[in-house]
Amino acid sequence: MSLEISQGTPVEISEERALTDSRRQMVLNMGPQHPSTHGVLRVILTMEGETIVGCDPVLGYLHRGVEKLGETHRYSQFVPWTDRTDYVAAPSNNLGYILAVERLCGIEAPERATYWRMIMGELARLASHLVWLGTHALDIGALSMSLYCFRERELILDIFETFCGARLTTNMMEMGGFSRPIPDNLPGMVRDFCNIFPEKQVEYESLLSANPIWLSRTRGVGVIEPDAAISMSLTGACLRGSGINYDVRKATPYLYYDRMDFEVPLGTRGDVYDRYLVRMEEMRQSISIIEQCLDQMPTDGPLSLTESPYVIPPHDSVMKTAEDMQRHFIWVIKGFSPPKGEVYQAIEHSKGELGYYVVSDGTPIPYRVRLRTPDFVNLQSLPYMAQGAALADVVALIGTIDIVLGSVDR
Amino acid sequence: MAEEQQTGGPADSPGRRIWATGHWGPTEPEEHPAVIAVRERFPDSFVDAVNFRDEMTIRVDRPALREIVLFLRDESSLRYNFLSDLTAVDMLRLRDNPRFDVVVQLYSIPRRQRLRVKAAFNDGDPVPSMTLLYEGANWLEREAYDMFGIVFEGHPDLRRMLLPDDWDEGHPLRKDYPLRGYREYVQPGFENPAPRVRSRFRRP
Amino acid sequence: MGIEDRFEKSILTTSVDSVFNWARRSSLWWLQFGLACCAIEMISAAMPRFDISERFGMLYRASPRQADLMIVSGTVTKKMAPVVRQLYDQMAEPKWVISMGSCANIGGPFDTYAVVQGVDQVIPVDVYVPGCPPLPEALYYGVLELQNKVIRYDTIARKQSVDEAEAFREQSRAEAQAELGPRR
Amino acid sequence: MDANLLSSYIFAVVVLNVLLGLMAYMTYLERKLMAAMQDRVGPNRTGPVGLLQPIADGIKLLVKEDIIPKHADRRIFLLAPLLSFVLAPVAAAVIPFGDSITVFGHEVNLYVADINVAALYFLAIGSMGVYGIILGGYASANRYSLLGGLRSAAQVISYEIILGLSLVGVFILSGSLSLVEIVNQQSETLHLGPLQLPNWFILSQPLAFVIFLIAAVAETNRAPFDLPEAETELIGGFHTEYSGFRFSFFFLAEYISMIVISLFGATIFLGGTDGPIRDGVWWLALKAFIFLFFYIWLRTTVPRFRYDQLMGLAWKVLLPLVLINILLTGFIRLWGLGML
Repeated sequence: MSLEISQGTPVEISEERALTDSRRQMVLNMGPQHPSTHGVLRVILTMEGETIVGCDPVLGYLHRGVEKLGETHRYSQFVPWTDRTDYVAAPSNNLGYILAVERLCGIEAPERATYWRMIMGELARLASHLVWLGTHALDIGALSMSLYCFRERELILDIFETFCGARLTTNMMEMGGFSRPIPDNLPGMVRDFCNIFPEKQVEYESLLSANPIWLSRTRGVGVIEPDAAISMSLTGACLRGSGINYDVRKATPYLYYDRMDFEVPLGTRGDVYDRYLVRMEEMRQSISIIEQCLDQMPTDGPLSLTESPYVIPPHDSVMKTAEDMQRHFIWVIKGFSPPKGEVYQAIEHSKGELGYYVVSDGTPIPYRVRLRTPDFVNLQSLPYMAQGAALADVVALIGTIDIVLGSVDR
Repeated sequence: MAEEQQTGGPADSPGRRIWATGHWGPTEPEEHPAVIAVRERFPDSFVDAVNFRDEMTIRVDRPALREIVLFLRDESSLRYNFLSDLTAVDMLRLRDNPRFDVVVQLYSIPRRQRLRVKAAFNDGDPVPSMTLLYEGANWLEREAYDMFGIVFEGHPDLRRMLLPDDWDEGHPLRKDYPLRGYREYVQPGFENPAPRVRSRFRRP
Repeated sequence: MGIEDRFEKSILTTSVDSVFNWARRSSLWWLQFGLACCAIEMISAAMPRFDISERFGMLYRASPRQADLMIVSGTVTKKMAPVVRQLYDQMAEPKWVISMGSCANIGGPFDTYAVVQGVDQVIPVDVYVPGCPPLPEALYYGVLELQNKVIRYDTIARKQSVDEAEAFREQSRAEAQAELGPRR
Repeated sequence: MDANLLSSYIFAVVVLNVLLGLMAYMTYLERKLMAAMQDRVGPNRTGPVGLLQPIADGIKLLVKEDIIPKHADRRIFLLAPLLSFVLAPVAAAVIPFGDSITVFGHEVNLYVADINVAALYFLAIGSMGVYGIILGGYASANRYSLLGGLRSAAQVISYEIILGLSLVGVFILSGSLSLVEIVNQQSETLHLGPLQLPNWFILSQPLAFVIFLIAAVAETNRAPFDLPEAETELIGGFHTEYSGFRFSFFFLAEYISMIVISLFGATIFLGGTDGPIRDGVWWLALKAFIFLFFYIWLRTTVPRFRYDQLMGLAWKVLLPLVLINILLTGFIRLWGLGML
């Protein structure tokens, strides 16, 4: 450890030894501004030469008090903030919160809306994985990869933009479904994307999967044992890379994931390369899920519940009748009051299990909104993995955990 | 808050109740194996079990929390081996005493079931740390300490997590903590015209 | 220690400025520094569809010493504010700041205990780009506006202007601190 | 003054200036080529198709504030970029740009110096350049810089050996260390049945050429061997603390050494100014451009090595290979001369 800590533990270590230790070791502060900490993560590394002997992540540089905001705003008002926690997969965050509140209220969106929610969730997963792949490869030095990934990500953002007008922070879901209509060209856009993307993914893999430098940088680096992965509460690809089969979509299905036919890819070694393979395979499964959704989906039908006190009154009737306008006014001004209780809704986010724990006290404002974000918990494995690794591995490890600091710090 | 808890609200969608997914085990507390096992094993520490939207919550006494979670983790018929979440709720506005609830969300990977364990305690009471059972509780407890000021007994490294180390304005997720903090951040440009870097030239 | 400390404003400095300003405008290297959501849009703006960075000659540099432009992209929290200030101080003159997004402009939707309500409380800002987050096109517009500002850059006036703004900020902070008392 | 010496001086000035101009447009070329490979446009706003971009960059860097960190070792900090920058083009002195031409009645040799240990001179000057990097990294009083400098020292020592040994095969075959002599030998034509091949050493020493290529990339700190300045690990490596024109000196030195080592490789392995039609300096330029294109291509395509892997590659893979190559070449040479 550093000089101070060596002096602080004088029990076995003689003064001479402590001095040489502190001379041999170097404390390197990585971040909060560093090209490969994916935002404002700060990691304090203790190094012997280029080998890491101590690693202490320091969080909170993007702590914005989202949970406190949730306790002071009405249920439907909180949705925009969920976008801004994990901003690379905003629809997934919307989905988790909306599902939690719908569960609390005891309502369910119509079938067509549910299918569209799944499509948007999977597209968000793809967008998030593309950001992960690009930045992860960039950290390891594959410069062009990030540009290719962001090129395809723009297609997904186009779909979001067509649907709700925003690219990144979509705020697309509402209690009880969607309040916006689905544009006519949207299914075609999604289908086009599903046709284009697999070819592009082959391109990525041809650049990385068999590249000897990529293999040597990722094979055997950052190994997580299965027991340790469970004990550290890892979820997502970090857990599945170690061979534990836990995917919320399969284990405790939500939406219509029980109707879908898809595989949960599992790793065997638990190293960076396995997690890379798991995520690449997940992208293929996502495309398959989107195609199944498009095939199974009813082409016509309501997108939102109409006769529920928990749902915003439909837009077109608000324009026509006075009663609906009053209802709309009251709903917007007063909000709605779910029954007293507490729910924990977990969904499979692109990074792992995203849990929303919402406590209601019967007022229009949630009593407590808790975000169990996957990357906050997954980031705990960084000191575990970094022990004994090289400095260059640390950037690969941060990349493989796939963190978004807004989601880590909230 | 369990005193006034309702079991189920008005279900608007006809047909199946969507929350009835079976991910939390049997809906009746008397039939739930975890509830039965905990009640048998820890008759003194077991408070009650509540079901809301088919989610099973076991409420236990604070001192026995770690033993109960250890039992839930290691008992071969239960095997809640995965800590989904650990957090706290400040119940200041809902009841007088005790003030906080610590909420532990458990999940069983082999049995694919969730369970929630809650324990109530007052400000200043040490809560047994889960870090010895699940390494993943480490940061979650640090966060709870940071946000609520809860002291976890047996935690190896209880420091501030998200707020700065020298933060001296208390614990923000407590209910008596205002949203914008006790002290307004200094906004020099609010009353006076804001200091901007002025360009000496105007755009044509 | 640039030339701004050595000369008074004169005909020589202004005519030399016009050449220099063209060069400065054409090669605004920006600090690779992302804070929150806007950072993703900032990266998108540098990526193939928009290619803001290379087209305008804006290389991104990881080291603040070599950067001319800092795009504050996202929420500045109270924990991060000293770091932002430090990064700004580490940049070499002349330097510019674009405040990207509502959070950096005024705090955005995060009016909470942890967030600084606007990065201009910490560092001087040249161009504000509104939006939550702004589209890459909006960032374009901001960069073009900044280029218009840079082409009119006056080395000596700029130095005085920054100093004035800094002095004003320090003064008003001291006043407010005296009024509100020390931190609790 | 000796007319010959004077013409050498004048030619040296010409070479230096051409190199500097080439360097500036090398950055432009790199940015445009990378943009093309990455589906982008590249610089196109400054001047016609962005052609003035390098000039704007240069002027801007020149008028930037020059920061010297408080805790830096001031003298060494100021010296280091100069060292790098001065030494990089000096190595170009021995590169033959063609035969002699007649200007105003004077015969001018198209090389600055023809010394009989030209290749050794080149290697010596090339490895001197790393002093600038090490000293800069050390003097910055920044841990990232220090790590970058240390990495650079280890890397250059390892790959200097590989680079030198990969040339030994060529020296055995040519029997000379003078680059002019080596080029002259390569301008002969080989007759292999119906085929007429140039006698370039890439044909007789393919393994050495590949190893030279790898070592040259490592020698100039380019991707995938850009560990001293690995941007995603060490922020800027040795030049983290440098700003303004001191930073641009490092920048220039890197690009100049890229160009010079490309010229050197083209001279040694690809026949220098020798070409199918009308020998001349344009062939050398074309061959050097192929090298440079390879550099840029590599940078856009492959990930970066890790430090220990880099050293492992040098000592465990390349060194045995290059030694085998030398042994084989020696045997064949001796056998050809009838000494075995």
